[in-house]
Amino acid sequence: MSALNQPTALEHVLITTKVEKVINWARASSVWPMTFGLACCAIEMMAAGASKFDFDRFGAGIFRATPRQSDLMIVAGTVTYKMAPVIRKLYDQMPEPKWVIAMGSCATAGGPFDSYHTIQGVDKIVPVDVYIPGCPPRPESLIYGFLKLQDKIMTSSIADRYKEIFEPVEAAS
Amino acid sequence: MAITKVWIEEGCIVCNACEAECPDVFLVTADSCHIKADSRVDGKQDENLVAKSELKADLHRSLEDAIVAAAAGCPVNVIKYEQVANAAEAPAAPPVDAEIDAALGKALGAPEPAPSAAPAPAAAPAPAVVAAAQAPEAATDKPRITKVWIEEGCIVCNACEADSPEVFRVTETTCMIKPGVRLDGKETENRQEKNGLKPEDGERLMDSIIAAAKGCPVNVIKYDVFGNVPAAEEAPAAAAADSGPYVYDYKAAPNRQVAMPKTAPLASFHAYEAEQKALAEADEAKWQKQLADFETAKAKAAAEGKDAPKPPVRAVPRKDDNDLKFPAPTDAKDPDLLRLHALLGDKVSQSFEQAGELTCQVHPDCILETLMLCRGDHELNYEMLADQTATHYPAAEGFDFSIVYHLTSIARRKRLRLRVLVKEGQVVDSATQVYPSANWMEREIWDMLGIRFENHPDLTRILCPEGWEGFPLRKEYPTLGWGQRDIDFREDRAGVVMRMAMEKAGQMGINLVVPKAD
Amino acid sequence: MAASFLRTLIPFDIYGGMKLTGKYFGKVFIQSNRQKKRTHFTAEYPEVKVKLAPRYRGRLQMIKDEQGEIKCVCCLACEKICPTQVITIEKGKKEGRKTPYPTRYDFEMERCIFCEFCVESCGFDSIILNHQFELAAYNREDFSHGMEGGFQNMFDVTPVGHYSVAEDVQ
Amino acid sequence: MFKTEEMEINLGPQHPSTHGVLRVKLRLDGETVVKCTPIIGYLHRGVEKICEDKTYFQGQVWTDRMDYVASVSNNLGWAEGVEKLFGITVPRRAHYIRTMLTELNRLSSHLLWLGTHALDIGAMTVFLYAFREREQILDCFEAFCGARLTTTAFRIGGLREDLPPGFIKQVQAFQDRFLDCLDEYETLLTENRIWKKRTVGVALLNADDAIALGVTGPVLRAAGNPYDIRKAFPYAAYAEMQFDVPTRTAGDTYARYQVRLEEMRQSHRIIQQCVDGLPEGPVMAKLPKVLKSEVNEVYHAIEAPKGELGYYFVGEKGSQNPYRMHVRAPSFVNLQALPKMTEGKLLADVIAAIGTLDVVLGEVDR
Repeated sequence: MSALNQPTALEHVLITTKVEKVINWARASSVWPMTFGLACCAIEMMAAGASKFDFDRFGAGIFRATPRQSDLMIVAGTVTYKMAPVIRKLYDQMPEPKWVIAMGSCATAGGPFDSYHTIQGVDKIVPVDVYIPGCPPRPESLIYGFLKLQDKIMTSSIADRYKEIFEPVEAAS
Repeated sequence: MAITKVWIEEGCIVCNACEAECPDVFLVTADSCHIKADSRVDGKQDENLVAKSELKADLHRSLEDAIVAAAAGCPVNVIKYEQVANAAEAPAAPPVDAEIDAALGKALGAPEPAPSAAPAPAAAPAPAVVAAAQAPEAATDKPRITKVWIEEGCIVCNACEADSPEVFRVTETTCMIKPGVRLDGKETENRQEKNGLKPEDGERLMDSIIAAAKGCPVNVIKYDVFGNVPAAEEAPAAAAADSGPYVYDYKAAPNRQVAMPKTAPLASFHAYEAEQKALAEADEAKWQKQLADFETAKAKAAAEGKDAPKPPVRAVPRKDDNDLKFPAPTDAKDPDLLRLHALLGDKVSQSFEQAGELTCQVHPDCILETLMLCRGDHELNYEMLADQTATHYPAAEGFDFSIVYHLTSIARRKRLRLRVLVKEGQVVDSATQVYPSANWMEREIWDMLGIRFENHPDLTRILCPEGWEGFPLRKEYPTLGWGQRDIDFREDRAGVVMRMAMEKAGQMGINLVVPKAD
Repeated sequence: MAASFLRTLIPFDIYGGMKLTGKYFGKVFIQSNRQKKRTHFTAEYPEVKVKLAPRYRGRLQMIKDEQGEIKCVCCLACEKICPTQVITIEKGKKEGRKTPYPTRYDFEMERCIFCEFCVESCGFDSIILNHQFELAAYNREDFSHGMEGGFQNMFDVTPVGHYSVAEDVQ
Repeated sequence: MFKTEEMEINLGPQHPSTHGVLRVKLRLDGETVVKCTPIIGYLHRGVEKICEDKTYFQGQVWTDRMDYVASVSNNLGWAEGVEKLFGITVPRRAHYIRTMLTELNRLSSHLLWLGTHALDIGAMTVFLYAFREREQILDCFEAFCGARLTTTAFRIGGLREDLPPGFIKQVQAFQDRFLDCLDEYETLLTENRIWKKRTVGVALLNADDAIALGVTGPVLRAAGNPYDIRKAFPYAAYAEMQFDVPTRTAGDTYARYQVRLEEMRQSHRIIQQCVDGLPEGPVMAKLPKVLKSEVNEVYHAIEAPKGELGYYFVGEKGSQNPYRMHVRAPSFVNLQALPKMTEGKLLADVIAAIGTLDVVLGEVDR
């Protein structure tokens, strides 16, 4: 711990922070995922939400049935050619800010299904924040990936988001 | 041949492989491997590193094979032995083989590869001439592999068999060159003798042997080549890499090309019977030839005043030391099959039993009639259609697909397989009128293999989306597909983001430069 | 008739369900207070380390022997048997070593299905599947580095990611 | 009197109560379903095509991922099908262990069904209790083969390894408390008035229709036909086991619930017999290093938790790969019965019907 991070006398009575940090904290500790099970990994996602692993401990236990109310899409399973437009549509329906976790080998890279009808990785369809390998990953793996996502949310800044939007425009012009 | 000395060099990884092969000579301790005291002349027990002490004389013959196998099985090749050719003990191999060896050695010019000298049948009077004379086209100038052998140090990794299953056979201990491709027809590592390959096989299997030799992890597969080796495959691959962005032309892309099957593996009692008969005949012919060869050799020996050669022993089929027994098809004896035969007459093309399953092949025109019979007949009474599927046989003659119906009789606890063979474009009567469960199964067959069914309520694609190109389970369809899966929404996303950015900038009063087309 | 009417009137079924819920409620709260021990079923993963079975199939790891030498002799058995073809080996030579030496051993974890066929096929015990399951990463490229790449080390048992949550908390 | 208009709505492919990516197109007249069309293929991954390129040994990996809730049953079907194709004799101990694991898997599959089906209908508590026991079974799988869900448990000719030390103890600990847990589920559901209102008389399917549509498994048995492949065509060690085949005659959702719960008790009985009578001996048959088939075709069916799971193999002479592999997936055939069960009924009953069929979309689409 560096000297800069030591609390000053004022900070014993006051909490000084940035608005951005408060917003990030609020966002990171109430991420609502969407009920979006595609294949085998969905069963482990359910197990993560069930009694033993209890996803609710991280503020992510409320699986929403609709994209309009959710912040996080956990793509749990194989993405096929027929399903791809549906996923894209659901992602577009989610309100900003939104994150995507690619859970399992299939969502990450197509997994064992290197065949004609399988999309080789969900990142061809939606931008992915955290990849979790495993076939399927244990619920603990999913929790670890989710904690990494929380970490990402905490370190992100609002300016980054706008940079992401404007950068392609600046590059084009 | 006899082994006089055996020693272990440095680098033993204490893997127990040698002890498993030859427990009488090797003893693996916790940190090293020893040559046992009771097999050595000096009676010590150590690695036998420097002394290279001799083995006891009585062990020479009995343990020779085991020591060779142990040396070959050593993953790090530290077991060495000294082999002395003993003329007095030479005729270990059967006389016929020895003669063949000698003849071929003469014919092929054993010490150096001189394949041009191969077709010299007149020079060799031995009966083995026949084997060499069977290959008159050996004189062609096409490049081919004349010899292939495996040096010491095989680690039994199966790599060569995967690359070239027609030449190599991996056993539990070592790797063999198959008798089918060798001139002498023996199955050994071909190490000392370096016997030649049959010329037509050497030409045909050239690529696979080269691939196997390249793929060998310990580089013990060696071969002699006659003529020019074709250029390596790296060139077209590099060209493909340079050809720019990926294109969806599945015919041009090398990784999408499909190896079409050459056989139609359709189970059939007639085919099995014919095959067995042919095998038995070939076996008998070989035996007769061996007998004849023996007679001539005996006559020759008698004429020259030598001892008569040993009479040949008929080869006993190798005993299978495993729990695997291929279920052979048998003639139809089941009352159900007999009844179907009686009811349908010559509309049944064949019926047989295999692995406890009944198969009845009927003419495609009368499949509906057969199904109705199976459903309605009080003695057959097959209530349920458990499964219906089809298989593509592009190499078959006279038909392209087989459709199988697996019927189950719940009351009688029986299963029956009906099979029809159809041609490309032929329309089959739908089974949905008899068994409603055929509905989705026939849709799946149409989707996957493209067989049309008449009178089907809704024959549309079921698994693939409408408008899908091709029928995936046909053999000419590549597993990776024809490029449909390579959709990419990221480009589309960039467009969306651009539009959003423009809108947002407009709302914020920022004037962004609109990108120009040029 | 009367019985069914009575059943409608008195909610036996709801009573039974409430009793069951109350049983577990009481078990966790009263027992854990009185006996000062945890009786709840929920795992406390990031704080408490996970107990894995000895046969658990985690990430592929290469083994070195006592001399620090890679045990792999490039027999390509694992590359051949791998159902998803995630292993790529390049053979090479090394000074002072008789057997071939893997100059490259690529393992694309993103596609691996952790079936342990490679370990089963290996005759030299040079690879294992270790007990590591915390494998998430921000970039897909991080999953397929070489043998001793910065992010993914084939020999190390430390996590793939930059940190482990479990270690952070401790 | 009133002029009504029919309305078409879509259920899925992303819907919390369709158990995966099933899409059902419904034509409604008010609340009543006029026409119900299930649309599948959203999880079609080409397993049958992939398996043609892989060896018999490798192919087992894909069977795990078809019915991912009951992967051990799928492994068993694959292994026994290949063994039938080659004529391999499996040691008796391997048969017993296979039977035990398959029955444990049936329990885990039925528990998942119970939890999610109750969740669909509106009973949240059972889900949490059912997953508690399920975790214990998954721990057993992890101890045996190292993975929780996609087990790849068996090998052609037997098992890869014998049971790990302490496995029997672990299974016995589960066995000891499982019957009490079943009673707990029954307390929560069997006499619950809401549960009964939502299930009794809902999604009816009689035995004749079920057989005509090829429906097997608990759905058929709840309609009164005692067809169980474990009894009709015994495989593994089921010929030596003592168990009953539970049946009901009502053919509705409630009867299927009762049949499945009773099946769990029977599975418990079979596991206990396996644990008690586990024979000694090897667990792997002696096989050559490379398996090369002869010309043969084989259909082998086993009783998966969902119904008849059949594997159809065509073997090519001298090839290590199957020439053709086809799976008769129970969910695929059972799902055909959905229009029959729901047409003319209410919209809310469609959810109950999908849940009671216990479809797994990985298996439907393959």
